[in-house]
Order: sequence, then structure tokens, then C-alpha cells
Amino acid sequence: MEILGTITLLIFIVTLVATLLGWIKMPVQTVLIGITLVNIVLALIFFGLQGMADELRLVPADVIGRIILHPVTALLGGLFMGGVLGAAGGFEAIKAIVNRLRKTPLGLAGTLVILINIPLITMLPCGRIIAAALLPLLFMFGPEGSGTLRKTQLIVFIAAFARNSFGSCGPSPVGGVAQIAEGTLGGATFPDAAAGILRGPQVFSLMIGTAFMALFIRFVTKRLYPEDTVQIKDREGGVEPEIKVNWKGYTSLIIFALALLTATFISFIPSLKFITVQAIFVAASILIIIVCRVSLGDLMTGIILMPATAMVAGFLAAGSLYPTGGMQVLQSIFKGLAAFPLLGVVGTLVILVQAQTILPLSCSRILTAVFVPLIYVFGKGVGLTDLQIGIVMAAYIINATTSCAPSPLGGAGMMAEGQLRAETGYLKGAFSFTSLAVMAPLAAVFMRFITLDVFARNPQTGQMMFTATWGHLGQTILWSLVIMAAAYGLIVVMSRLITASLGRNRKVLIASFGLGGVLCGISLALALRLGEPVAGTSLGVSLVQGIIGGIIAAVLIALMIQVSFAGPPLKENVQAVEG
Amino acid sequence: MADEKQKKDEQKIGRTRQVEDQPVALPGIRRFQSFTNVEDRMLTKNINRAAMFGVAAAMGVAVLKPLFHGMPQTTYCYECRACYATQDKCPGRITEQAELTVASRVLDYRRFILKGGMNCIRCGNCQTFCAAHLDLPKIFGTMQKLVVAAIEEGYVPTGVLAQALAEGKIGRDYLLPVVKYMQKLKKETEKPIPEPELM
Amino acid sequence: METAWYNRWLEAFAAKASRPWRLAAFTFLISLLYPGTRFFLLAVIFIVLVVKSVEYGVKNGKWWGLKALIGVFLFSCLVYAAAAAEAYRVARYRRALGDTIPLDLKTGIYEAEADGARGPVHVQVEIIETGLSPTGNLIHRIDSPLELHRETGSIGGNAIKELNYRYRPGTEKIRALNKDLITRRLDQAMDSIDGITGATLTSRAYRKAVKTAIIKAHRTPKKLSTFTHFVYFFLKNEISKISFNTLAIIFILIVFFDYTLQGLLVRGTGQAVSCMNCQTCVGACPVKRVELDGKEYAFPMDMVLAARLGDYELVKKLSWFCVGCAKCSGKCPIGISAPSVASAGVRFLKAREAEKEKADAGGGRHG
Amino acid sequence: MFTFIVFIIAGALTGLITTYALDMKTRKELAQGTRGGVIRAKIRALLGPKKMSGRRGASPGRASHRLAPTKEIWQTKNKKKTSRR
Repeated sequence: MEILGTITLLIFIVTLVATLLGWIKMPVQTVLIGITLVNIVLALIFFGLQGMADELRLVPADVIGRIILHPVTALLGGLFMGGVLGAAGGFEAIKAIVNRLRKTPLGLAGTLVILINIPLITMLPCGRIIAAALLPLLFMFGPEGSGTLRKTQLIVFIAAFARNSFGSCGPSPVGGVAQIAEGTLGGATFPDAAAGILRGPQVFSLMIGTAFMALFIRFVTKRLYPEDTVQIKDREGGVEPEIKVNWKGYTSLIIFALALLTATFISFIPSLKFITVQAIFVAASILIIIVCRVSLGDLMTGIILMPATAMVAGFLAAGSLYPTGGMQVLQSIFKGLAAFPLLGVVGTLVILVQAQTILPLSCSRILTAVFVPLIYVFGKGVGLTDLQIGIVMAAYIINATTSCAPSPLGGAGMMAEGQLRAETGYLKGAFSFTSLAVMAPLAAVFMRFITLDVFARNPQTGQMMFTATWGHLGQTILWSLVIMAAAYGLIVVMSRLITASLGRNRKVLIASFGLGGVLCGISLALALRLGEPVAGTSLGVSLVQGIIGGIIAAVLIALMIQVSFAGPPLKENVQAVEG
Repeated sequence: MADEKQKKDEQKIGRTRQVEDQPVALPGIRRFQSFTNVEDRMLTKNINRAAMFGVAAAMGVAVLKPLFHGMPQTTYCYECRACYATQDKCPGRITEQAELTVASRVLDYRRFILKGGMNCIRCGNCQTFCAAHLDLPKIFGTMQKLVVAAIEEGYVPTGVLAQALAEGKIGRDYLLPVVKYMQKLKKETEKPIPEPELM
Repeated sequence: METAWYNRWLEAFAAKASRPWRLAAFTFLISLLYPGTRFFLLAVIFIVLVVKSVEYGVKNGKWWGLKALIGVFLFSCLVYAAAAAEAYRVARYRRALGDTIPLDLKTGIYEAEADGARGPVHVQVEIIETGLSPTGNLIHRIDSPLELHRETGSIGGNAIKELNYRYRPGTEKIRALNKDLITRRLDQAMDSIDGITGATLTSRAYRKAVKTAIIKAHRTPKKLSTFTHFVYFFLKNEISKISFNTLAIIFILIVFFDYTLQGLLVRGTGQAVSCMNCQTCVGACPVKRVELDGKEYAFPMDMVLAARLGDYELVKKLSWFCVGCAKCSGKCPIGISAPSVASAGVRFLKAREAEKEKADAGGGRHG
Repeated sequence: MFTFIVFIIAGALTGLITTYALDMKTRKELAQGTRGGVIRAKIRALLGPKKMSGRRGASPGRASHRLAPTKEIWQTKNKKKTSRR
């Protein structure tokens, strides 16, 4: 059984890495389905050889049973809504509303900030739902459209929007990724965990992560386009083209907003709890179809098959590891790492937290379904308290939801890159870096100081504790500021070091990632230590362990990013801009 | 010299799907791209088609199977695992109720038995925690019947049953069919199986 | 290039079974599998047919379709009323009997068997007229002939002797059993037959055999006729909150499945299924944006997506704008070639149109 | 409440940073960006799950329902809630 587990796990990881590095040039679905089939065939052969022929019958059901159906159907339901909304002109209505907002005291800057954060406000189960429709509209702010923004500004704007939208699946209450972990955390310590224990940290670190992503891209882009100070297309006489939106657009937008609100808050009404998100979305789409007289075909135009199919294929591939014993092998590998003195429990946890960014697949749920139970079992195994497991889980989930952005396998970040007409990989570095150095530590800090105290139950009395104090608030802000300042320093220094040479840029990239990893390791180790001691190590030892783990994870991430953020050499680039 | 090194770097780093001699239009975009890279295509068109069909079929199976067996509710389990909060209030000592629901969805007998599904007495404790308010007792009850039928047909591996018996994962209501089946096997294979005392 | 046999077969399927037909087939399949939705799905089909016939009537001034539908509706109402009336009568009869208490016993001796520890346990139940129950008949004695079973003499055999002794005519035990039969459900009443310590399997078998015998003695209640069963198979309204949710999910999945299928059926457009809407092709394309019929399209990507959705008319229109430089296919991360997908779509459209024309012409000649 | 405060502070800060990153450096634009960030953070904090705002009264009924003994949970199925001892 162990041999079989090792072989299947090796097949899984090696094939995925080969696909990520571009050695296997096939759609990710094909690769994953291939892994599944190979693993199942191997399992059949092994079981057959061992004389466990009657075990064979249950293998297919076990594999198919690993499909988590809810996020797939919720995502497809959301995409239906997107398609209908687009056809009815709802997104045009958003544009008109934004145009109107610009003339209020909010001004252009405030409007852009809100626009960037629309995905975080709507919180759909997949960022693609809203990004697919809104990205082309946002692109029209740039030189090719109304010319409101310059090219560098546009790059920052689109990248920040993408970052925000592709993290929004984390805090979503309607089939979000965090729900997988919330339930696992639920139990004696956090009986109400499913009511949103992970959503606060997610939102917090996503907000700040978006801003840092924008900062990162700004510094890098400034180096790539040093001369980009003029607007490429002047506005003709300052007159902007008027956006015409008919009543259909506004109506559909209102129905959409109502459906979203219903979906968000329905779980708080006990008598209506049974209505699922999918049902609400389908009903709302059909309502829009009837009211706004959109054709039924428009329902389907919004569907992006890629995430749904990749998700199913990924669940199948990961599921094929269960009956073959690959999961036990994975667990024992991490246990072995934890026994290694230089890495220790803290170092292993830091690597585990980054596991998904190291293997960025096109949808985070593929591996989250594997890793969340693994982290829980691992944490219990090495003697972490429930609070500490909560901290690790918060940091893990934010990294997991981020992992679809830097994925080269049709990850969501590619939508932004494609929209910018850039080679794949231009934004990947920034996405990975912010999730490594800023978002995971911040989520851990927020979880440690604010959320856990709200959710934890007093072990003596069994009552819920509500002990978050002003001191906790101060500590949260202090720690966040320290982390943000360190990350800012890193970004500034790194952007200064970018030159015309790609090879040198790559070294800079790896070095800065390593430093980011150090930052991540230190803050995670501190957040864990501030709860209770970890596995009996002293503070200094756990700091060192965290740093080593962080560096290993960061270097692995940097190696997985094939194309560095520097893109083509500067010289050539400047020529291209000029010519 | 420096140019050569740079080119080498570029080839090593980037995916080469473009004509390198062409000037750059935007970061990473060259003015002319090769028509079709034959080596990128391989002979994979039909494989991709088949894989996609496999994906869709797997989804179809995952939804139609519970429908066919009278447990349509399982299709909208969030798998948020909120039911784990039942903890020691579960009289059947089941710790992972969500696993049972998922096992019921695809009729995964092994998972259902080993996670303690046959211990369920359908008290409805876990239902109060369910975020989607599924009728968990009904689902588990239906599944228990199906498991018993499967055991009688000899569909469930004996290894699973022996393990479940040893771990006390078979509730007293279902001991009889299991023991009967094992006894039948005992007659065939002469393996010693302990006969539990009922009532 | 020679077309592979499976491609020819798939394309013939795609041309014959277009999307409405496929969706109807899926709906039918679901309604067969899932009783709770039958009525709802039938109603949906009926409403769609009514809308279509009204459209036809407005266009052509002929209302036979609508009239036929109204006729079908009235007829099914009548059929349903007949079935409902019968169901009501049966239900009333059962209620009068007491739905769960099988008390309507016939007099006589009934025999039954059940598997004991080592073989079948044989039981005889004698029912005589007592006048105690509403129908007047109750159990007189229970007997298990010793020569008919093979239980272990010291355990099972003794147990059966003991049970035979307990349920002689007129004992306390048999009166208690009769009382339980009147006041409780059958399986609950069976629980009142105490087991014999140490002979669990035999006791169980005894109990089961007694139950089977009583069921044999029971006069079968009036059943629904085949006609009513048939009508209720389609028309019984079982829709609930659960079926609403499940229907939504099934709807989503059917659409997903069907739209995945479309790309797989038509040769050359299968690549489009893997499209991930990343718009890299739009960046590479010299055309980039196309305005058609008041709508704006992101150029090669929307063409590929239209091919995936099976909207080949749109593909044809959009393909007029393509310059065929194939920069997009060079940039595509998965290697989809938009021009080749589009040309495959247009080729399929043309082939279908040609076939239709041929069929029309052929039909005219024959007719 | 603490979540609310932290969100607003973070919102203001990120609004400021984003505006700066978007290359809008005049004081007016920075102020506008900050305002936008705060509004966004407020909306987000209000939309979040009730538990997150840390108010005690948010879901006591739910919690007590969950902590109730088995028997009473079973009885509440008849729409009539039995009082808890």
C-alpha cells in the first residue's frame, strides 16, 4: 500500500510540476484526467496482485466521490448570472454609475478605488464571474478607450482589480473556498466556525494585499516604461462619449444585487436556510430573462468552462490519491519534515501554508480539498492547539485563494494579462510576492488578535468568549504596519535593482522572494508563538525554523515562476514604446 | 558575448512560442508570432476532447447517481463540514458526518461503513448544524438500507466489513446481516470470525 | 483530408439532434429518474409548447396547434380527475380499516418459515373467531412442530419448546400479544414476543416467522388500479423545497454538459472547449474589436466562444473580420487556433445547410 | 466592532496606497482615494457575516440553539420551542 501511495503521489506531483513548467503542453484538464486514469489503473494492478480483488469495485466510486459539487455548481450558477447580466446591459449600467460617481466628491481616484474593490464587495464564489465581464470595460479607461488613464496607470489598475477579484472566492459565503476550512475548524473550540471564522482575516489581508500588489506593479512598471508620461490618445476637447443605458440594464443590476444580498444573508434565516445559492442564481437569471427579454442563449454566453472543468478534473486527480494511499504518504512526508531539526514544526507549517502558491493550479479548490484536512490532521498530530490551527488555516486559505492568479495553467491572472495584451507571466511575480510576503502574515495576525477571541469558547465554562480588547486592536494595527513597512521596503529596494539583463532580474527576483519568505516565516512564527508555545521549542528556535521554512517556500515559488516580472529587456521595450 | 548570454537566458526562461527576431510591441509581445507551433499541438486534439467528455461525464455521474438512488439532497451539500460541530452529542460516535453525506452521494460503501455510517441512529442532531439544512437522517437511513442490500449481494469487500466489525462501526440494528454474510463466507473459507452476542 | 468515422458519426448526430431536442431528451430523462420533478417538468414542456403554438398562430393565422393543446389539457384534467377519485376512495377505505394495524385476519391455520441458527424455523399460527377485535378474529395459538427444525437441541430446541409452551391456547402471553395486535403496529406487537436468553437467533427467527404468518392471514387491502398508478407516475405533484434546489443544480449541470458536448460533436471546434477566456488572443489580434448588430465583440475570443456554444451563424458573421494572420494561435497558452476553429464551424454550418437544401429538393421531387 | 474599526483603518490606508500606486499624487486625489477606501471598507464590514462584527447580541439564539441538549433539539421540530432550563 505504501509503495503504491508513493508512486501515485510521485506521478501526481511530477506531472503537475512538468505541466506548470511548460514541459507538457496540454490543457490542464487533460493532464489531470490522465493522472487520474493512470493512478486508477495502477491501483487496479496493485490490488489485483495483492489478491484484494473485491476492493477494486469501490475504487471508481471513491474517486468520483471526491468531487466537491457545490463550488462547481455555484460557480456555474454565478456565470449564468454574469452572462444574463452582460446581455441585459447590467455592466454598462455599472459603467454609467461609475461615470456619475466621478462627478461626486469621491472624484476619479475614489471611484477607481471602489471599482477595484467591487469583487470584494460582491464576493462571488469565483472571481472570473465578474472579472470576465468587467475587465473589458475597465480596459476602456485606458489609452485604447476613453484615455482617462495612462498606460502605466492602466496596468496598475487592471492588475489590482484582478488581484482583488481572484482573491474574492476566499471570503465568499456562497460556496467560497474558505468554507471548506471553516467547517473543518468547526468543533468543540469554534462551534460557530461555519458562520465565518475565516472571512474577516481574508477580507482584511485581501484589501491590503490589493494595495501592495498595486504598489509592486507600479514600481516595476515605472522601470519598464520610464518615459510614459504623456497620454497616448488625447481626449478630444475634453468631451467624453456619453454612455447610453436603458432601463433593462438598471433593472437587471437591481435584480442581481437583490439576488446577491439574498444569497449572502439567507443562511441567517433558519426557515429559509434550505434555499441554495444555485437556486437563487438560476431563479434570478430566469427572472432577468423574463423581465428584460433577453434570449435564453445569453444565459450560456457567460459560462467559462475552464474553471469548472479544471476543478472537476482536479478533484478527480486528487481523489485518485485517496484509495491508493497517496494521502497517507503525503502526511508522513510532512511529519518527517517536522522531525527535521532545522525545519521543525514551525518551518513545516510555513511551507504548508505556501503549498498552494508553490503548485499554482488554475483553481485553488483542487488542492484545498486535499490540504485542509491534511493541515488539520498534521496540526493535531504535532500538538498544536485549536487556536494555532486556526491561525495556520487563515494564512493557508488566503494563499490558496491567491494561487489561481499566478497559475500559468489558465489561472485567473491570465485573464488580466491577456486583457493587458501582455505575455503570460508579466503579473505573476507580483501576485505571488504579495501573497507570500504580505497577505499570509496579515491574515495570521488578524486571525490571532481579532477573530479567534470572538469565536473561541472558554474551556472551563463552555461559554463563548468575547474578549477582543483595545489592546488586541492596537497590536493588530501595529503588527500590520510593521509587516507592511517591511514589505514596502522590500519592494522599493527590489525595483531599484531591476536592470536590462533578464538573468540578473531573475536573481533579483529570487533574492527578493527569499526575503519575502523570511518576512512571512518570522510573522507566522510570531503569530503562532503568541498563542502558545509550539512543540516545546523556544522563541528563538521557532523564529529560525520559520525563517528557514519561509526561505525554502519562497525559493520554490520563485523557481516555479517561469517568466520573471521584468518581461523583455528594458532597452528593447523603450524602443518599442517610442517606435 | 553579452547578447548571446542574454538570448540564452531568454530561451531558458520564457516559453518560446514566438519568433525571437521580431521587435517587442508590448511587454512580452512580439510583432509577429509563429503561425502554429506543431510541437505544441502534438496529437492531442482527440485526447483533449475525450478528457473534457470525461470531466462532464464524471459530473453527470456525481449528480445522477444520488438522484437514481433517492438521495437528491446530497447534491447540494456544501461540504462545509459544519456538521462536525455535533461532536460528542452524536449518539453513534460519528465524527465526520459530511464524509457520510458525500459517500451517500456516490454510493461509496467503504467510506460510509468505515466512517461509522452504520452506527447512525438517525436522531437528527447533526441536522441542526447543517448550513444547507439537509435532511441528514433521511439520507443516512436510505444509505444504510442500500449498504445492507449491498452486503447481502456480496458487493462490499470482506476486509472492510472485518475492519468495521473490529472497530465497532456496525450498529446493532445491522449486525445481523453483516454477521450472516460473514458466516456464509466462513463456511466457504473456514476463516475464524468471532460471533458477537446479540441483544 | 479523410474524415474519421467517429467524426462523421458525431457530426451527423450534432446535425440531427440539435440543442432543443437534446435539452428535451435530458428533461425527459430527469423526469423519469426523479419523481418529484415530473409534474413540474411536464408543465414546463406544456407551457413552452403553448407559447410556440401561439407564436405560430399569430404568424400563420392557424390556431389548430393551440386548440389541440387545449384539448390535451382538458383530456389530461379528466384523466387526472378519474385517477384522483379512485385514489381518494382507496385512501378512505384504508383509513377505515386502520392503515397500519393488520387486524382483518381470516380464520384458519397459517404456516411460515424463517432462518434460524442452523436452519429454518417453522411456525403455525391458528386464528379463530373470538369477537374481540373489530373484525372478530384473533390468534388462538402459536405452534412450532419440533420435528420440522434442526436447531441445537440444548439451546434452540429448548427455546422452541419454551415458546410453544408460552403460546398455548388461552395463556397470559397470547392474550397480551392479541392486545398488542389491536393497539399497536404489527412490528411493534412482534417486539412483545420475548426472546429466550442464549438462543437469540432462534428467537428472532420465531418472531419473524410469526410475523410472516400473520401477514399471510391478513386480508389484503384494496389496491390502486394500474390505470391510477400510471397516471400518478406522471401527474402526482410531489414538488417540494428540495426538488426546487435539485432542479436548479440539474439545470446548471445539463446546460454545462450540453455545451461541453457541442464542441466535442463538431470536428475542429473541440479545442474551443479548453478556452479560458484569457483574451491573450485579443492582445495579439490586429482587429481586436468588432461591432456587429449593435454589439461589441472581443475579436478572436468571442468567435471561438461562439463556436463552443454552437452559434455557428455568429461564427460565420464574425469570421468575415478575421484576416487569418493566426497571431492569436501563436500566443494562445493552450494552443487554440481561432481561424481553424472558425473555419471548422463555418464548414459544419455550410454542410448542414447543403444537406437541408438537398433534403428540401428531394422532398419536393417526391412530393 | 473591532473588525469594523480595523476594516476602516485598513480601508483608508489601502485607499491611500492604491491611489498613490495609480500615480495620482496631488493632495486632492489622495484624499479622494482615501475616502473611496473608507466607503468600500464600511460596505464590506456591513455585508460581512454578523458574527464578524463581534457584537454579542448578533446570534445568541443560534448559539443557544446549538448548545441545547439533544432532547430539546428534537422537540423544536414541532415549531414550538420548549423553554430551556
